Amino acid sequence: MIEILMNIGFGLGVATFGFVLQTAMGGINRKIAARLQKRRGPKWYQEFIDIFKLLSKRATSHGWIFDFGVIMALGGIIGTAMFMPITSSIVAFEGYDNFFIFVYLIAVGMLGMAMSASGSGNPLASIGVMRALTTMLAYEVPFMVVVMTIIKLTGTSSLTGIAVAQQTGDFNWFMIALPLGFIVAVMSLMGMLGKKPFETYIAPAEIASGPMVEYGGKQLGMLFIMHEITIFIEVSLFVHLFLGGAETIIMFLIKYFIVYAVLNLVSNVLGRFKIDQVVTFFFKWPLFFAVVQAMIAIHLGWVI
Amino acid sequence: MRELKLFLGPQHPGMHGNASVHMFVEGDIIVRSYLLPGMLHRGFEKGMERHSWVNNLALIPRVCVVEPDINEMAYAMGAEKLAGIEVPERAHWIRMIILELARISIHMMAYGGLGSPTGNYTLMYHAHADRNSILDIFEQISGHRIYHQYIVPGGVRKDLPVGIEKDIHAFLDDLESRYTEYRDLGIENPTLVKRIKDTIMLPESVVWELGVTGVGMRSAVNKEYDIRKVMPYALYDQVEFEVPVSDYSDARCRVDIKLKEVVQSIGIIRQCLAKMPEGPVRVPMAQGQSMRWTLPKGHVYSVVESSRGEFGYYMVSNGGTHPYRIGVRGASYPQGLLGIEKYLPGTRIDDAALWVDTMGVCSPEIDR
Amino acid sequence: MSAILLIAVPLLAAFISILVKKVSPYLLLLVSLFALVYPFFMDMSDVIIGGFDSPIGINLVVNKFALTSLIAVNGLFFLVVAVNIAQYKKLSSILLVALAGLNGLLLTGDLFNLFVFIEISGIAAYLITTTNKKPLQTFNYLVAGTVGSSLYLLGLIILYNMSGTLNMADMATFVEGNGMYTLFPFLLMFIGLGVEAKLLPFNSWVKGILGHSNNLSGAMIASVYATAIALVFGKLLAGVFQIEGTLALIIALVLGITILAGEAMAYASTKAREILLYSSIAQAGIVILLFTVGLGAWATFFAIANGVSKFILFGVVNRLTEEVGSDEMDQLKGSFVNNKLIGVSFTVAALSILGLPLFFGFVVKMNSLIGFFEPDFVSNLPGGNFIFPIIILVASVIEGVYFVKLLTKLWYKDSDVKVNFTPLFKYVVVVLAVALIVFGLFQGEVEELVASLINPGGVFIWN
Amino acid sequence: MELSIEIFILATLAFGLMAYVIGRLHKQLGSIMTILGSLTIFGGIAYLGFTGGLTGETAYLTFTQFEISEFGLFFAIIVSFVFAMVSFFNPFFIKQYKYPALYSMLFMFSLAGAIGVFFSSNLLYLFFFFEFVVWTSLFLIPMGRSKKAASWYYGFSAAGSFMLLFAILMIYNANNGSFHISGIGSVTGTTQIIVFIFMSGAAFTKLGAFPLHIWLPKVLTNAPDPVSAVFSGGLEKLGAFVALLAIVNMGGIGFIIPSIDMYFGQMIIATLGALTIVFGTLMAIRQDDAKKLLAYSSMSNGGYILVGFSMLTSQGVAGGLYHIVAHAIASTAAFLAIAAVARVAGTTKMKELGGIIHKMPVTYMVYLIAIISMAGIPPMGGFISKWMIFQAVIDKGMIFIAIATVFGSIGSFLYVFRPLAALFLGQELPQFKKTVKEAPFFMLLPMIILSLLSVYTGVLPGVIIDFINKIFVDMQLNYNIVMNGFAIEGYTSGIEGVGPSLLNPLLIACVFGVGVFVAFLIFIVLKKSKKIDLMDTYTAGNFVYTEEHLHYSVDFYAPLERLYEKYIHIMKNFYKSLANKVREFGAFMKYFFFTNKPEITVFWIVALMVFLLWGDVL
Repeated sequence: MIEILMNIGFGLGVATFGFVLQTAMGGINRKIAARLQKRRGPKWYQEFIDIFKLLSKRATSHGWIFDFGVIMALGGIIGTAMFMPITSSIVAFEGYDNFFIFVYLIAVGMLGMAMSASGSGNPLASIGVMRALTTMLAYEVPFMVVVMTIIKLTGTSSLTGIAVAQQTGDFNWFMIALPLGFIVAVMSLMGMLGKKPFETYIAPAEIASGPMVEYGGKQLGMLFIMHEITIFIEVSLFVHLFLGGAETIIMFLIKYFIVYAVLNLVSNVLGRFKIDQVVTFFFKWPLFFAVVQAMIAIHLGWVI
Repeated sequence: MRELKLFLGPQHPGMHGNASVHMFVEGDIIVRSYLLPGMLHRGFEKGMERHSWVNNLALIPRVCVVEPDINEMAYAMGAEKLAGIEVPERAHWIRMIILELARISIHMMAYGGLGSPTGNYTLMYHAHADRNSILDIFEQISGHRIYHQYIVPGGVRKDLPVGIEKDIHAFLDDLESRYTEYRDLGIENPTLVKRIKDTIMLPESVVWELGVTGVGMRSAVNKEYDIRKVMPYALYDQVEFEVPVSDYSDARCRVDIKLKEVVQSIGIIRQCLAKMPEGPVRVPMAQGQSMRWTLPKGHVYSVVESSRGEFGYYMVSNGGTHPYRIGVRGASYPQGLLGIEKYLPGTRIDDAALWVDTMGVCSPEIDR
Repeated sequence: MSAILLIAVPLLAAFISILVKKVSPYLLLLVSLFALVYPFFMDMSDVIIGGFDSPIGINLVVNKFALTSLIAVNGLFFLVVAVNIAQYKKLSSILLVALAGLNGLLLTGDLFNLFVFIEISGIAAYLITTTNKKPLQTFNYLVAGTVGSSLYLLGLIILYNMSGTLNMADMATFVEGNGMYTLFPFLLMFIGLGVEAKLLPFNSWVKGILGHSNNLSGAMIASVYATAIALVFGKLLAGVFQIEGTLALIIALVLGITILAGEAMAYASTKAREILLYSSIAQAGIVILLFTVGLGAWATFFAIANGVSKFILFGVVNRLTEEVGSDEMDQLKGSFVNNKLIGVSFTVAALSILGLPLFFGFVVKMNSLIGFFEPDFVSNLPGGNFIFPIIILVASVIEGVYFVKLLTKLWYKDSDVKVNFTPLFKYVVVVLAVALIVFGLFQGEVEELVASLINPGGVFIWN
Repeated sequence: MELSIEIFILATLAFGLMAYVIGRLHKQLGSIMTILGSLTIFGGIAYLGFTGGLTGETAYLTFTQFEISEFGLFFAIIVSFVFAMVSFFNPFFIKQYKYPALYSMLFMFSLAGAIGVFFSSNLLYLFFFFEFVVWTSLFLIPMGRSKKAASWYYGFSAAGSFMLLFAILMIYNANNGSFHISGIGSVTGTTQIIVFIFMSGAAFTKLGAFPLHIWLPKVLTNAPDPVSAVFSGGLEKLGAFVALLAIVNMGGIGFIIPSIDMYFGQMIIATLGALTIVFGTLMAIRQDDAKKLLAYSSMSNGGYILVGFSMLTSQGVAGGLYHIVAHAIASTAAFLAIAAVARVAGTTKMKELGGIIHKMPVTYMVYLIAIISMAGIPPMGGFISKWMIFQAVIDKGMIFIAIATVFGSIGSFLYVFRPLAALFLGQELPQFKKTVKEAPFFMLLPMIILSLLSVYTGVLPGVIIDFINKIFVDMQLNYNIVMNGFAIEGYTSGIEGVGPSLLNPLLIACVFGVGVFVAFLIFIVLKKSKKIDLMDTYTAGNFVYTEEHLHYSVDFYAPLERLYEKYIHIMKNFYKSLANKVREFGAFMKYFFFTNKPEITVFWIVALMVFLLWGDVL
């Protein structure tokens, strides 16, 4: 019993760590992006300030589903983050960090947010949710094919298991071992993070920030927290799956930073697709590459 | 089938300017839409009647916020014609420099504005940075950044400051050197091309139907119709420039023409700087107190080429200190008011902001 | 008591009824009741007529098959008569002749005698169809029927020339040895009977007759006559004919096309009566098919089940048509809303034809199909054991679709169609529907009954 | 206590008759009989089944034989449970029907038929009950919205059942005249392939799988609302039953494809299952009618069952079986929730609905839980089954099947969310502000039970996994799912390569609970928010008085739909043109043979003779 409570406490620690890490990373990357755009940019801790300001403000609510959805969203994401390994040894629930948990439990958070947004009664929010779900349909399929290839190769769907398989030398880092798959995964990760050109569901100029349009105050603050943790989960997944995980926290931070910063830089010089272009894009080359990669790796056994 | 109503503006990030487009949507296709002006209605035309000819100088730039100098030019030209004032040659050259700088500024802003609806904010910030450099130059010349009130009847307010040519040349060289970079970031960017190519069409028939002028017309009908060519004002007949045209007017083509006009303007400014003689820049408008300046009875229509097309002032004087009537032909009036009602339906909500943007709708012109 | 009475009494009654017009309807009822009851008391024996022994003289064969057929056909006949006689009193004599003819068909053991009875019952049928008031159609029927019986006769003459016998049993033994030479006469006889049995290329009369039928003629032709002819055909196919070679191919083609085309035509129809008539063409095809391949026992019951169902279906539809004035499906919409009892019976009959469980049709259809798949079953038609079951199943699917369409239209539309059915008719229909259910439920008993038609060798009994 | 299964069947029939008789006197009382009846049957079968008190002896229905098998019990419990839950809705809907008493009777009859199917050991009588279900359920359908659906249903069902019959007869033929169910496994050679094809065909029809799915959306849309729930949750599972018999029981059919080590037959079934998933998903996404949407989702979930079965591994088959449970519960709940809405709002078209949540919060929660399960999100039952199916597909390394399963899984987020947003959430439309109110208690009761079960199956899968293991033993399959405490560990059959992968649903649920608790704490300690109404919304400075103009429900996924709307009618058009071909053929034959011209008859007579002579002489 005590052990379980310890684990849960540990898990909450991971979630908090993820929040702090990503919020700081977000701030730093705002700075980097600003330099790219000939601006000075805000302080690196600006995101913390924003969130705490929002949390402290008095907000408005559109009814119980509006609040309930926010709680469900944040709760789902915190729950997901608690399973996330940081390094191969720092993991709250050892052996239970099944990849599918991340894919599906994260969906609870998404669903909660979608529900809350639709519950606000603003049509733009519903359109945003529609776009978010459609984008999800687009990027998940190629990504899952690549990850399934990895699971088939390593024989485990545990994240630490996959990371350890790369560290012990059974496989190269999968970004090298499965080059095509890696490219696909990068694109999918951009979709997951809502980076341009797949930022369609935010699209301020079209649907006024989509799902977020009605929020303010603590609800928005909580959604910010949720958003930061979501990004933490997704980038960490990527690190563990393709970059060989991490032996130490320092390595994890470095890899995390590199992945996030590179994506951020790439994203900043691209425009935004329309929603159907997102779908056709992902179902054209990335899916094709993913399938080719899977065929090569599984049926022919050619893994570098 | 039930319709959904969406609002584009006035607080919407996709709408620049204080107007609102109401869109009735089925799925994501706009089935009905109309412009709701009035958010900015300050009665410019009526206001001009209540101010003296000179006081109006402070009011007219506000008719188009982003591109104020054309208002000043049109007003000045009209007043000069009514009063029969001959403007010194140097003033003409300076006016052309100002107008072309303003043209670069607004085109850069429009080009950067492409970044906003398509999400490429780097493009937007870069373009705004360049516009900012132009505003710096304006500040040096006139002391103001946006509303300069620099072109006045009778010439320009004062001569160029010393050494400004160097700054202008430096800026133009810098801009020219980054021209390909701009293209790569914007209209050559594959992600943006997907958004703007072969979409938001402006067919020739619509041009004639609505009376679209300027970039919209030149992009669609393959005619070099440019006021600077066909009815040269200032000394545009003494400089050489090419008018970019096309007969396939999608969003990308129109933006492309704007970008080409930036190059064109750079050329014009260089020629102006080279050909500009020394001399006076202003003749006095009238003897005595300027507030009591009266214009002879009569009416005149003065027209200039703005970034969006033919921009004109129709001025009627009854011989008093105040104008009797001033009418403004806003260049984006046809596509802004009629086009939104008639041709925005059928496009998708994704494209609505881009439509308004690339058609060159400037809401204060409509809402004057 | 002799089986001859079944033929003689109706003929005698017919003669009397001409003389005493007033009592003729009662006489008819009485005689047909007698014909229904009498077979229960008959011995199973050959009856020799005219004092000559069987290969030479004419004989009547009374066996289980004949008894079953007699009970079924006479039962249906009695019901048809009982329900309709009030309306068609004038036809009493003709109906009596028809009864005699039908009984003769089922009983006779002589091929030429069979022709005589075909003609007798045929003439009676032509006269019955005159009540449709469509003379041209009746004339067509007459022509077709006559051509058919002439062809039968022609075939018979050839056979007689070859074998020198007209007795069925005798003929069967002859045919066994000389299969090859009998193909041509058999084809002629097959065609001749095919006209009456509604097989496809020869049945153009059916539409004219059944498509305009009334209460009497519809039930009579589609139910009583169809059953009787099918059974007689079955008797010949199972007992006399030997089908092989090209003849088998022709017959297989004819039957396959009859079944499929019948269903397709019914599917393409929008009139209730047309649907039923085309469906009965397909059903006739199936029955003949079962007889041909040697599943005679179940074919007998198939024919009976079909006869019972068709009695209900035609009876109800004709009555509805009479009342509504049209037999278009859309006009009949919602007819059962106010006639639930009739509706239920109609539904039962239809479901039975479709072969859905709980109903008699299921038992016969299922067992017929199982017959094809018995491990030691060998089909004597080309196409092996599997083609025909598939044809039957495909046909059943098409059949199901249009019947369900018909049923949903009749049941589930709001309408104020109110049709009066006579209490007697209602009663008869309900009893028959209940019978269909009862036979469907007590499958074991039915199977025993059928088993009794099959002798130990597994061959369908003919004599 | 021991009872024969025939007692249950007879009792169900008796309840049906009683419901009819009472229903003639009083509509609602008759339908209450269906509640009593189906609850009794469910209770009896479940209780006796678990305690081993069921026997297959026949004293009355002597023509057939019953055997109590674990898988039969499994299906019977699920289906009778679905019937029992749905029956609670009957009294509230009975007034809408044209023949209320008949409805109650047929409702019970189809349950009887279904139970008969699951326990028959005589294949012929399995078919008997199978057909019995077809026609009893057939007449329930036209009491709903459209009469046409019934003939589509019958056409496909009949085709399916006759395929089953043909397979059964082939088995009979191959097994020397034995109809026993064990004969399925003992056919060999070409017969085996034919039997496999036809039985799979039957399973596909009943399950509504591609390409025999056309009837499913039509029926589920147009049938009366409770009947749709019965079809989706219960009767459709007859197809799964046949699929289990055919696909799993018969094992691999055809040659082995070497590179993926699978039989050709497996491959075909898996591919068709995958197509079913994709097709169902794509179609569900574009539906405007909530019931039709759920209908296509049923189809897509049927595809998961097929894919799971076709893998022929422990996890695959167990996943398929688990999915049957999870989907039966979730789909019934979802259909019931929609039915509850339809009852008060009078429509299931999403473009006419909106903001129902404000008046029907409980129904909303039921629907929410149901769709979470259907989308395969923890902590609901659907997650467990989808996880197992995923694992099985990955273990086999089948890329294209994997794509389909992922696509269906993510796609299900899309389509289940659509009713959520358009029907329950969004602006509260003025026409519903007065009329709509929460469903009465007895309608909520089954929905709540189903929701709790959805959660239960998602958190504590042990009971069902044990049951599935028992089925494996019973069917003599070499499969096994190992439970490690509350976690599912994998399998120990030893043939399959990939090692164990742990999943602990209880832990996931707990962690999720902790997460929500933390979020709730954050929410509650912060300043209370001000309640504003829905119209107080971001409208860009415009005053709006028309709520209905601010509700996004029409063409929800328009951009996505546009990408494939050209291709959606392919199968439907195929069947329509098939029907037209039959009709044309019939019309042609009619025109050709029935023209009142005797000479045609003569012509054919001559033609046949010539044919005969030509065949023999030449």
